[in-house]
Amino acid sequence: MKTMTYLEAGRAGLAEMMRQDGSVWALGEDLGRGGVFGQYHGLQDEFGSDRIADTPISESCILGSAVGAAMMGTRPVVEMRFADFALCAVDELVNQAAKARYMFGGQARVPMVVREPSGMWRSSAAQHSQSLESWYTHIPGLVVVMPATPADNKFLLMESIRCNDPVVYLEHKDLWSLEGPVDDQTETLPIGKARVARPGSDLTIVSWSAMFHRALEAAAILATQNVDAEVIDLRTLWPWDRQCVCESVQKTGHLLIVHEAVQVSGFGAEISSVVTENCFGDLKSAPRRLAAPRIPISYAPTMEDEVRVSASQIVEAALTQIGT
Amino acid sequence: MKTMTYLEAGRAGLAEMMRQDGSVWALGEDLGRGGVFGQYHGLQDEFGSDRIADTPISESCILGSAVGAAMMGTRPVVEMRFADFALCAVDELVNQAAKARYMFGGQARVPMVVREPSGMWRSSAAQHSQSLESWYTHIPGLVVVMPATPADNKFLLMESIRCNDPVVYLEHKDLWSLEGPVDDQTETLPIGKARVARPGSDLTIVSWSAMFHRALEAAAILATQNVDAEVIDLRTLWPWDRQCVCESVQKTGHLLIVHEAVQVSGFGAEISSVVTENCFGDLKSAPRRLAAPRIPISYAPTMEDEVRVSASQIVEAALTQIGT
Amino acid sequence: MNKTNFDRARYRHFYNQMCRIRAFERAAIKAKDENLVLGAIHPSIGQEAAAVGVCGNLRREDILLSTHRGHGHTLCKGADPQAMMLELLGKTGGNCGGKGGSMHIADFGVGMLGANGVVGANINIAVGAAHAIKLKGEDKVVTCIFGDGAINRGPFLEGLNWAKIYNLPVLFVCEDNGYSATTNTKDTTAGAGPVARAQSLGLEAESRDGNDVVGVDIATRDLLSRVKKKGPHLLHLKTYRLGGHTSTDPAKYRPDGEADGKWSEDPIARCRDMLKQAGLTDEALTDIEMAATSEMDGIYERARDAAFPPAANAYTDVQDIGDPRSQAF
Amino acid sequence: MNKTNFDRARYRHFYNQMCRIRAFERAAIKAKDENLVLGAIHPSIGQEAAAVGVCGNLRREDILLSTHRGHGHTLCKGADPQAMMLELLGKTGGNCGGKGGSMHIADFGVGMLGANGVVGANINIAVGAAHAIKLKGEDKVVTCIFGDGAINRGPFLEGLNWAKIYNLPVLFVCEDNGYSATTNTKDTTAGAGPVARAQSLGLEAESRDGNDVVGVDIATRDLLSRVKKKGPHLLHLKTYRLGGHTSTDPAKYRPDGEADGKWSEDPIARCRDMLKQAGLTDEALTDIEMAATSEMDGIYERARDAAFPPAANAYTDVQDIGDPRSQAF
Ligand SMILES: Cc1ncc(C[n+]2csc(CCOP(=O)(O)OP(=O)(O)O)c2C)c(N)n1
Ligand SMILES: Cc1ncc(C[n+]2csc(CCOP(=O)(O)OP(=O)(O)O)c2C)c(N)n1
Ligand SMILES: [Mg+2]
Ligand SMILES: [Mg+2]
Repeated sequence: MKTMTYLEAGRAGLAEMMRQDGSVWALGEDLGRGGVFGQYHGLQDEFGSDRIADTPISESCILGSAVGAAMMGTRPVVEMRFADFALCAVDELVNQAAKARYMFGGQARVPMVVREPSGMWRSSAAQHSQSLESWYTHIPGLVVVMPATPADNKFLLMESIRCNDPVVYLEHKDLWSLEGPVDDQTETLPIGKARVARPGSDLTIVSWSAMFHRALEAAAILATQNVDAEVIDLRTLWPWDRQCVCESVQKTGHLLIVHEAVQVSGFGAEISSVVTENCFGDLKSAPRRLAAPRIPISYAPTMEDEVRVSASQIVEAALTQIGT
Repeated sequence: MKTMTYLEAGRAGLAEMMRQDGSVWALGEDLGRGGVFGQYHGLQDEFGSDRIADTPISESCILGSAVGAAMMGTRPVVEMRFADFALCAVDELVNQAAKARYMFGGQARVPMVVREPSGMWRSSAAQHSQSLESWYTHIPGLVVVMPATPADNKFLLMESIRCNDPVVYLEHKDLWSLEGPVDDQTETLPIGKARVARPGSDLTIVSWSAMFHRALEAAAILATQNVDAEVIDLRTLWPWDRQCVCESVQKTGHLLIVHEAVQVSGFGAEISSVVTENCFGDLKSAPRRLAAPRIPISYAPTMEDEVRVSASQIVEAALTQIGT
Repeated sequence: MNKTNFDRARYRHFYNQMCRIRAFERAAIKAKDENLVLGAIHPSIGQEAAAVGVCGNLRREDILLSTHRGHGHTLCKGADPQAMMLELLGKTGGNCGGKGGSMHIADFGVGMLGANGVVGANINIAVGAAHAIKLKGEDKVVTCIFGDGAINRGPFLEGLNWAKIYNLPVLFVCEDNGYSATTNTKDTTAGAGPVARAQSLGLEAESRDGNDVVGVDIATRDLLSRVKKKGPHLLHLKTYRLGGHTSTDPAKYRPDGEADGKWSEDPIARCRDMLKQAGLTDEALTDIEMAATSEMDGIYERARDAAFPPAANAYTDVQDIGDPRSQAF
Repeated sequence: MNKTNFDRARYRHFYNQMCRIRAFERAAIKAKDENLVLGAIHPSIGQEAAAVGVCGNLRREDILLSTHRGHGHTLCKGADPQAMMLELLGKTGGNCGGKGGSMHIADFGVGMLGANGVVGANINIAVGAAHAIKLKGEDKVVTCIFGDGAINRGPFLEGLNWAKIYNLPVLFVCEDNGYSATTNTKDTTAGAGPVARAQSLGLEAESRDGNDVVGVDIATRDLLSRVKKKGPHLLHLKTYRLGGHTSTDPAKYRPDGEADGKWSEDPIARCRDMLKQAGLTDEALTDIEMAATSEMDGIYERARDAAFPPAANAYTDVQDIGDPRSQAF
């Protein structure tokens, strides 16, 4: 067991997969100098510039070429730098990567991982802060993974690289420096399993990525007020662990979903709908969502904070919901 | 009152706006020859090639240049040919058009309409059939309109062109030849108002675009089985008329949402969640969604039909839901 | 034509391939007219010399990517026309199991990685395929065919620049039929065209008469050997689309008589003339043509009788993790 | 330099503008170091001659689009540095009301339609602005500045092709500082560069020493008049980014001594030398520099004291229809 940051853990996971499997390589802008956040620091020294490839500022070709390279039996790990820039390569991801296997009747496989650092990061404004995970859950063919802890960022990244499907892998920029234990000998971590991070009986809080930590904080505060919240880290949005969520709601009767993305058509809506569809009789209250208003993200902190869900908002929403 | 097809009505709406307002112009591939479906037929004769502009196959520039042209006080109507090809211009729509006004603190206005013929059309396969409306509802700054009838296609298009925001305007390819009455002297049709197309008391069916017509058919069948369904055509997805939907659910207690897009993270999830949040006490059953499975769209009709919601599936779902 | 160097057997074979492509597409058009092809098809009638002259130089292990107008390329790369016709009809046994249709025709078994429904999208994918070949140190080349309209999309710049930076084994082929759907491509294309654009990105590039199968053949052979030694090149083939954009497009936007005039440059007729000059008889050539027609007619007949895939197949080959067979909603 | 033609007053003004840009950015870097600028800033120290030589030729009604490295361009187009500094600090009174910050600096009132956080995205927007100008028959030109890294993105091809087809009044300026973030741009750029690429798209294009403010000025003036008569042109300005990609980037990836050596080509020092040769005194030039510094220091002081915008402003200027003030969730 080691202590690592979320960033180091992601780097370690990639390095380990590159050592295990010669067909794994990474491509993106500035990777030779460590990538924009240092996630690739030192890897070009170990693996050379063919396998840690510096690319032009050509997002469309970075992603599109990865599709071709994956079809030909390599396992590209694509670095998009900011999730926002992945919007320059949506045809490549959605019309090509996600559909190739199907469209060609199973002839193609597109084993690739698209890393998209996502979410708010102090004062980065509207073009460097977005959380668009729900988009990807809507697209058949894509797997969607959003690690919240260092250990998950290592093992889910490794599992995503092993996966034969295109995986949209969304790391949160505000988590890079988060430290946590990472087990060296861990069994593999399956994609699609949620984690009950804090068991509880009064209310279920489902979250993922950076917001999961706010949910945990909120649960600790709620505990001081005699509210015993169960906190679930969803980890993977497609496929998502509905069994885990539904079992929890069957126990608690109350569901609060917390995410950073815009609430309207965010993934919280899907969870809320599925839980209502499957656990209607168990629900003591309507599932609630706590997420961003439908506004772009501002630069100034006062306005930016309007789209940040805080632990105290979660506490308040939880108390309201259970009617305390 | 005239009878017109959905296609003709759209063309008439555009032509009328172009006559009223010299700053309105349209741009896209092949527009001079009428556009790929004939939606622009004859317009270059009337308005000239400056205002009905033929463009290269440059989706990124078609949409991106419209952003600049809109900022400079014209009102571009952008033709994307197929909603699927709009994926070549997502940065332009989402990072630029939708955010410019906000990011620049209100200095910019981006009055543009992005026409994206959407949805399934017999055997067009995975890259020419998608319905991605829920994506756009998730993006602050965008208005999302999906007309289901000829009259709506005329008047909602006119209203969208008048609108000072970027509007994603999704016409359904399977509706082009649908005929219907179009009133010449109609008052304007506000964006954001749903239509109760068939009042009923037993169950609320909410739908839009092509699926709305399946819902109406289903309601007619249900009527023969003594089930009185209320059918709502949502017309606009952002902003959407929650008051209309909630009032209906308060009356009927049952909500069935029908859409063509993939169910997972489709707009049905948002409606279901909002209705549950707001009308929990009125619900006699969990809101249900009837939509596409999370699979790409096939070419062969047997498989393609798996993603088509039929009137009889709606009937069956409705009967199950109200427990008949 | 230098008669002593003229490889009669090779061009007899190329003639045969051109006839087979045309016969395949005529059968496909018939199938469309008879409502047995349900989606759109984009015939390449008039452009067969480009397909055959280029793809006739590819080995099975070489890689090919094509466009929405890809029947000829696919056939010539070695795909089974029966499987292709079944795919066009959306039937069981089609190359893509009925999931793709004409616009997504592909045969990975012969290195044909697909037609594409998005103009220009194959350029980036081709570049990536070549990138993988280079990483793996394989002895293969990638050929990426696209239309004249595709050179106005971003991937043309991004992909060619990429191929040159990494020095990848790709031959880019711009099959220039003068039209982008209903638009005359020159009206939407600035500058001197694909060769100049490729050269500005550091690629060597040349233009050829795309209706001269011998010229296309020789240029391709030469360029492929240069690709192996020196990385990416571009070949610009000037040709003409004798029919409409799709099989149902009457192409009224063309100047009166334009297409009629262009029939005189029909690459099949030109090749036939050449072969006659080289000593083949009219009978022999007509036999080739008729054999092609009857092959493809038979293929169409058999495809008619085939069954549609079962609806349940709609759920296969989506993805392993999150497979819709366990969780489709 | 031809002394008889040397317009001393003009270049004194240009010198002043360069000093003001540098002083503004030095103040901004200080603000960043003091944690008062919360987001990233991309200084243009070393590139001021490009900003001043180009933007000094634009009239107020002309249109300018810039990049993430846009302080100099914006200031020189006539934006109020106080409003700019307030924007960098995210304060009330900023050009964008604190919503944009450095990367989205804009002043529509002086025709500056914005920096952009997406590399290359301003090219298409600029082309559209010029398209609108042409449709409206206005006498304006659009200048679109982008970096050397942007020429590897699709919009470069799509936008320049578009501008040429429609013959739009745009001057494209590639401000080539040799780097794309931490990457040496030549390692990711094939071919001869922006001029060759523009020429292949039918544009006339030329390269200039971007650190020579006089040369930039003359070339820009000439090109702008050609743009008005003949449509789009491209100007390639070779310069050097004396600092890191952002103000906090130590730029260790550069060869040792590279930046030090480049200080000898500092455009401000070069202009100063020229003005001295033209008869201005050291004192006069130092006065200009010091005035610029004290102007910008004062501006920074005032910006520190300003208030953040109220949180409620987060909900304004999103959209009219579906306004979040009535329906934010
Ligand atoms: C990105 C994109 N835009 C538009 C289309 C619609 N479209 C299909 S084929 C075509 C014309 C393509 O012209 P060209 O590249 O010259 O190929 P050709 O059809 O002549 O073979 C167009 C515009 C598309 N498929 N993809
Ligand atoms: C589409 C896109 N990809 C990547 C980035 C990240 N990024 C910001 S600036 C930059 C370097 C740009 O280099 P260049 O165009 O030469 O401009 P310079 O920074 O040198 O002024 C990069 C890669 C971005 N903003 N947008
Ligand atoms: Mg063509
Ligand atoms: Mg640069």
